[in-house]
Amino acid sequence: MGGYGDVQCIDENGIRLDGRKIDEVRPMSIEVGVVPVADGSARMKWGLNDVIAAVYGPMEAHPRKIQRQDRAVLDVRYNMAPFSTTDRIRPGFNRRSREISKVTAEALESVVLTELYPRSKIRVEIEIICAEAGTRCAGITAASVALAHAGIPMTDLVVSVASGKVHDVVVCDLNKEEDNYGEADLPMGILPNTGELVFLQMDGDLSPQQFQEAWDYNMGAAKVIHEVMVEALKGGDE
Amino acid sequence: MGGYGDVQCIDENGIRLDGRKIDEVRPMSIEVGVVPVADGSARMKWGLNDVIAAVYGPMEAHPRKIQRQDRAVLDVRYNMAPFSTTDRIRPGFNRRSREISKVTAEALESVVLTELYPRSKIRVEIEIICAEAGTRCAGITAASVALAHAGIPMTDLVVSVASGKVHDVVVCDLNKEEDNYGEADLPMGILPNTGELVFLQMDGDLSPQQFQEAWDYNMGAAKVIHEVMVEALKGGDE
Amino acid sequence: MGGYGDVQCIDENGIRLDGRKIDEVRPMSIEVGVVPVADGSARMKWGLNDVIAAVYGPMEAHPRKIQRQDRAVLDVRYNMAPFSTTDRIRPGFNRRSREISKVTAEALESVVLTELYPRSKIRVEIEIICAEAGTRCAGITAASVALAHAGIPMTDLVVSVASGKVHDVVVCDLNKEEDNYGEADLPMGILPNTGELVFLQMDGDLSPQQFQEAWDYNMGAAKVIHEVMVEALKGGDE
Amino acid sequence: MSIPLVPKLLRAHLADLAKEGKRHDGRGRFEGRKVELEVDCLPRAEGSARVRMGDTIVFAGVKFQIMTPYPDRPNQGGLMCSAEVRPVAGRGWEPGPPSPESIELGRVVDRGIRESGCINTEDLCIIPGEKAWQVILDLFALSDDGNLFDAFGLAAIAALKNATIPAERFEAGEDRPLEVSKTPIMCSYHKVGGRFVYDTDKKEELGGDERIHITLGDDDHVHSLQKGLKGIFTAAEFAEIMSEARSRCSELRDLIDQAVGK
Amino acid sequence: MSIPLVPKLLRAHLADLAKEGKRHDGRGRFEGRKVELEVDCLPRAEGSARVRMGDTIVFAGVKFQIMTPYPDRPNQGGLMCSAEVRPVAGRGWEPGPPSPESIELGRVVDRGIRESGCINTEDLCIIPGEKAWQVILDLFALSDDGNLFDAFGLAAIAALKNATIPAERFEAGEDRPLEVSKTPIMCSYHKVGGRFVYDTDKKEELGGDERIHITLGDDDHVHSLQKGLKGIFTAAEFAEIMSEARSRCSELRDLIDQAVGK
Amino acid sequence: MSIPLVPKLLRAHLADLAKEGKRHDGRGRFEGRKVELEVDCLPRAEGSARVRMGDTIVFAGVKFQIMTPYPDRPNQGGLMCSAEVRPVAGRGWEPGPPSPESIELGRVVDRGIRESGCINTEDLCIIPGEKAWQVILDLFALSDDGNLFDAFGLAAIAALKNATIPAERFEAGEDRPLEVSKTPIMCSYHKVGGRFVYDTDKKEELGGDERIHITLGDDDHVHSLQKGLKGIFTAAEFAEIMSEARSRCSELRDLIDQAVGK
Repeated sequence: MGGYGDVQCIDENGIRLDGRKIDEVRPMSIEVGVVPVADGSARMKWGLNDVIAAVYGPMEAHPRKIQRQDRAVLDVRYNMAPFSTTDRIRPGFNRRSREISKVTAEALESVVLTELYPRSKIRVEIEIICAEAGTRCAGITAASVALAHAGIPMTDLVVSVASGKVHDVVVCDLNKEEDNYGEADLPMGILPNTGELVFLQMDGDLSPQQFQEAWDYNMGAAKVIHEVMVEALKGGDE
Repeated sequence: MGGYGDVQCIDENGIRLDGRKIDEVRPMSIEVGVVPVADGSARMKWGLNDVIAAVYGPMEAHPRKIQRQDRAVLDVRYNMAPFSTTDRIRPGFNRRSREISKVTAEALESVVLTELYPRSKIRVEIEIICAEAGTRCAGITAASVALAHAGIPMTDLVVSVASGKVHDVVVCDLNKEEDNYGEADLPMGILPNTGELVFLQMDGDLSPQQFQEAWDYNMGAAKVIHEVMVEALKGGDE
Repeated sequence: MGGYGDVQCIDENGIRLDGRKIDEVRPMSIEVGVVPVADGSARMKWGLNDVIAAVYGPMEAHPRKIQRQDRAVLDVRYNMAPFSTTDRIRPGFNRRSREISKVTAEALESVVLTELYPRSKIRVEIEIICAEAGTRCAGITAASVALAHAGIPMTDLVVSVASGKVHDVVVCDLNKEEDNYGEADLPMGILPNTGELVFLQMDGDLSPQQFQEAWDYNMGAAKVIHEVMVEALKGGDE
Repeated sequence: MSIPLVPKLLRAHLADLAKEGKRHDGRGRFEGRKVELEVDCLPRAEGSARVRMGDTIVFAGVKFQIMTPYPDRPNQGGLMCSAEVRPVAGRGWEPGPPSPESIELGRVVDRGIRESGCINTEDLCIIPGEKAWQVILDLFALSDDGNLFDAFGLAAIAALKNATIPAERFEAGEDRPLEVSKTPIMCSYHKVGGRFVYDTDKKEELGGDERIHITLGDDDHVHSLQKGLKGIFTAAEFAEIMSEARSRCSELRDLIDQAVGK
Repeated sequence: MSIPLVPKLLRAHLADLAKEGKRHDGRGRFEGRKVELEVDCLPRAEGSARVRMGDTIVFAGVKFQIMTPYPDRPNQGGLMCSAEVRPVAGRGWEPGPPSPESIELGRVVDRGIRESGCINTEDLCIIPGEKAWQVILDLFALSDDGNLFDAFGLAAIAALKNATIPAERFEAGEDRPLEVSKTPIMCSYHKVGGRFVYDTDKKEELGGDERIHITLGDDDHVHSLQKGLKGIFTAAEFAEIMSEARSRCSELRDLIDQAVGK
Repeated sequence: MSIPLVPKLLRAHLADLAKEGKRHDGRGRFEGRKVELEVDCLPRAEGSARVRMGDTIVFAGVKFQIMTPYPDRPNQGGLMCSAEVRPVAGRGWEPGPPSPESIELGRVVDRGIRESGCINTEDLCIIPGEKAWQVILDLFALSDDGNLFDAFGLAAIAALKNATIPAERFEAGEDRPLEVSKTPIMCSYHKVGGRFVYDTDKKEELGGDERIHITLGDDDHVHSLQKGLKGIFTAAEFAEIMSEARSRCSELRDLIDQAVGK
């Protein structure tokens, strides 16, 4: 096992610090309609993550130079609230947020039927109210529920989850300690109906075998998360 | 009396450090035409305050998104010159300046007949060359003189003045020491012909009775200041 | 001689630290076509200076407010790469770069037949890859070669060079040590066919006689540099 | 885009209702919307509150940092209040640098808290001249259906009263509650259809004129006032809303005490 | 301006070629353009490289600064990687603050280098808790004809392997080579005409869909992945390019070793 | 908005006048407007001046701060010169970040002062390596009717010569005058109607071509030159204005000495 001091993230029975098995996701819940003035919204609690996504639009895209003749553009912002982490975050966009906003937009554009709304814009606002690990995955997942809640036509929902490696063991859905002491993180965005992908990042160190294990955990977890998403949309507030 | 060290701002005869009575304003003078290239301008000296207001317009409002179909917009900037205070001020807008610019614009828009100039813009530039206390009041007062000097139709001038509380005594038109050691500040913008208000701020601590006293001092001072304004506009340089 | 410690920039035979005579320019070479995706480009090595200029256009000028009805505008950017100097330069425009960009644009606009391209824009990008002394002169010189390489009609090339004063001796084409320990710098932009000027700056201290000497060195150097420019354009990659 | 025509019709409609003494949602002139107040709702914040007034929802979070006291006040810590209205809060809030509207919002809420003296900055000193606590209060709007000012004001004081100084995490002694000695409350009045009403929703804001924000402390002391937007008002109008503010602030102060368990 | 119509025609053209298994410049699906790699080409940098792939040309320069180690890592120096795409690089790169495209580019290249662990930051310590080296890697695009990602990745690792710590200039001992223990290599695949191809030029970028960037280290370990742009892909498609990346990374690793003389 | 048509007519008009050797306001080619110079006019500044040249009015204010000397110059203080042209100065000056025009203006005035060596920075040292004075010169344009450069230059040197080091306020000894050993003066020439004229007003600026700014010190030493705007000039043209500048600078130097009482 890795040399990260005394922290032992998995015991001899394959049980993790928070009591989960290696292939188990953290407890989660999703609620829709949490931003009453938005056209669609969702709040996802996932471990200690508390993430809100709100959708406005389709609306006229301006300034005009962002318009596309043949489709809507998705204007996505991912943001961490100043009080969402142990050390306060200074307000204002940063490079990490901009990159996550970009890949999130591209993931969602892959499923939204944007060609139905030429020249228009759909705003997707993702706010991290409380952060544990995997906020970008929670954001994409919540945003796809919020888009559905807003009645925006999509080919499928997007389920996002990250597995990774801790002390040379591959585990599903990293929590905060596992993220801090871990050696790799593989977030993916999966279409639950086909198993296709619209989002993929990874950093750290994974052997080819470990990579395949993490991939498979994500695919399995996607099924579980998808059920929670569907349930939230059924029991919606509308 | 407040516990602010040894500074005694008012003596036993009710006379203040600068020799004024409790309800007396600082010496002041106003001159118009001080910015020859502007459409209207005024310089107000008030205690050590030295404040210049210049008006440009009405002119085409651009970018177009700031245009209003049915009226002119007032584009007001309040700024303190770097050498206007004991400690140099770094150039560039700051949050305080922006707030003062906003409330000043709103005060002046309440009297300017903006509906006479649809789609246009009137620029009002307020520059604090030397600051004592009450620069925002001097700025609003000078700006309304400059607007009149530029021939912009208004329902009334705006007279602005701040009374406040020092060592638990309410006094009229705070000077610098009184502002530094004082416990409250109540700036108001008054229409001299009707006694109505277009500007009001306050911070500090005032009991209901003290609040009424400060209010009344401001109303009284407005009459005195109004005369200086009218005199300046009569004797103008045009 | 000046009191700059022990550095002796010129020996008793009038030979400089790098072996040059007082009126001699540093070794230089120019190559065109170094930015394959640009419409014209040139790389100038001059002493240790390594400077690249690329030209894009004429193209539509936007935003529209920069358009001129009767001519093209030159959009010039001078920039030093972070690794171009001994101490790393933080990326981002600064006041020095902006001023050099402005005077460079004005020098080049004096020779480009901008009236042939109304409402359009010609982009000139000057990148300092490695800096010694005289980067602004190398930039202007390289840019005029790049404009010619792009086929933009001009009344003449612009040759730029700086002479100056070191330990009270006027010398041609300052190198880095001479610039650091020197007392004056006179960069000029010269039209080789007429000896007229389109660019002039100077800072430091020059007596009237010294000023004339430095001026004359620049005029002489311009002839030498001009030959290198013409040669590069003859042997171009097109 | 930015020249809404609807407001003209909306203004006329609201003025007609005003003539009959009515508001568009049936409330009385000085009747507020239902208020929900929840504290300790943000696990990573040292103090937190969530306020809902109608469809307006805001959060406040308190964090602490170690600061070096200013040389002229070696025994004092600091209080910083920051309000951001991000585009999540509504269709009209744009991304980009803070607008004049959001700067005013933050500064008015900040003055209400600061000027009441509810936080004794000398209480925040750890080692004179060397270390002190900086209290950072972040206000966050989730859903703006009008009157963010009052919602922020309420969430702010509730979050402060809910806050614990995380001394153990910073190896500066034992955790202890932040002392908050007063309860400043803001009440905002907006002129709609020619008369001031309390707690306007978004429609009334769009169709109204000037607004006045009043922050009162214990014993009806005034701590902060602000007139915003274009409009003229009389001394009599002001006296009326000041009187209304006194009773309403008192009610909301009770609500705070209840929520923070005091 | 920003709604190019050409891409539609271009997309169609590239799709037609793809049906016949062709690319517009005659290359095979997984065939790269000719690569030129030169090191030690920037006299003021402590390490440098120039990479040319077709008409794409980039520079990488390494500079060193003295930093104070972070309190929680007193024995470690730092690595900073900054990528700027200035307007010199092409008609489509505008001046102004970094675009999302250039931020992504810089961060993806940075992660590939950083996560491979090729720089041991403990090796950069000068005096524990007081002084350490900060390695600053600046990437500079001179001519962008597509696939800046891979060109930057290649120039980055080559410049690091070429770098000398300028200890004498900072009066911190003798100059010595920077130790770089691994050779991470990035290979990028872009979906054009419905299938992924390797090392796209600008035309293929304009007429393509999503792209996937894979950084592999020694022994085929994966260090960084990134999917960019709109598009859907299958597990099978990913498996195919991952397999291609393994062999191509290996070839390029040899090229690096050759160029830096190891 | 930004494509003024008037200048074309204006240019033609000024060119016609130039043919007859005239200027639009009746002045001779090298005749300046009336100059008013007042010092000690800004109570909060440690040195100040106000210059009026025709309808161009500017202020200069000097402030002092304590700085830590740079490690390589432990015995030296600093001089900072900042020029801002805010929208108050005229219809054409827009709010926002500094324009290239105002950056050039500030830097050219700064170089004239700095390069003359009129301030001996070693004279500003308080405690070697620890404390020194930083002189901050702020230039402020109130009304721009042309030739801000010369007005700023004149106000700058007058304000410096008027300045007192506020040592008592900073508990660093007794107040004393700032030593200013030289009197650099700037004269600007603008090509209007085909020939250079001195001290242009706004109309001539709008209808002119290139301008040349010359700063001369004692004994006609050249300290700073700057050619601005599009235009070509000959060596003979330059020689003529340089010769004019020598006599004009001398006159203005006398004016300064008179105003500061030396």
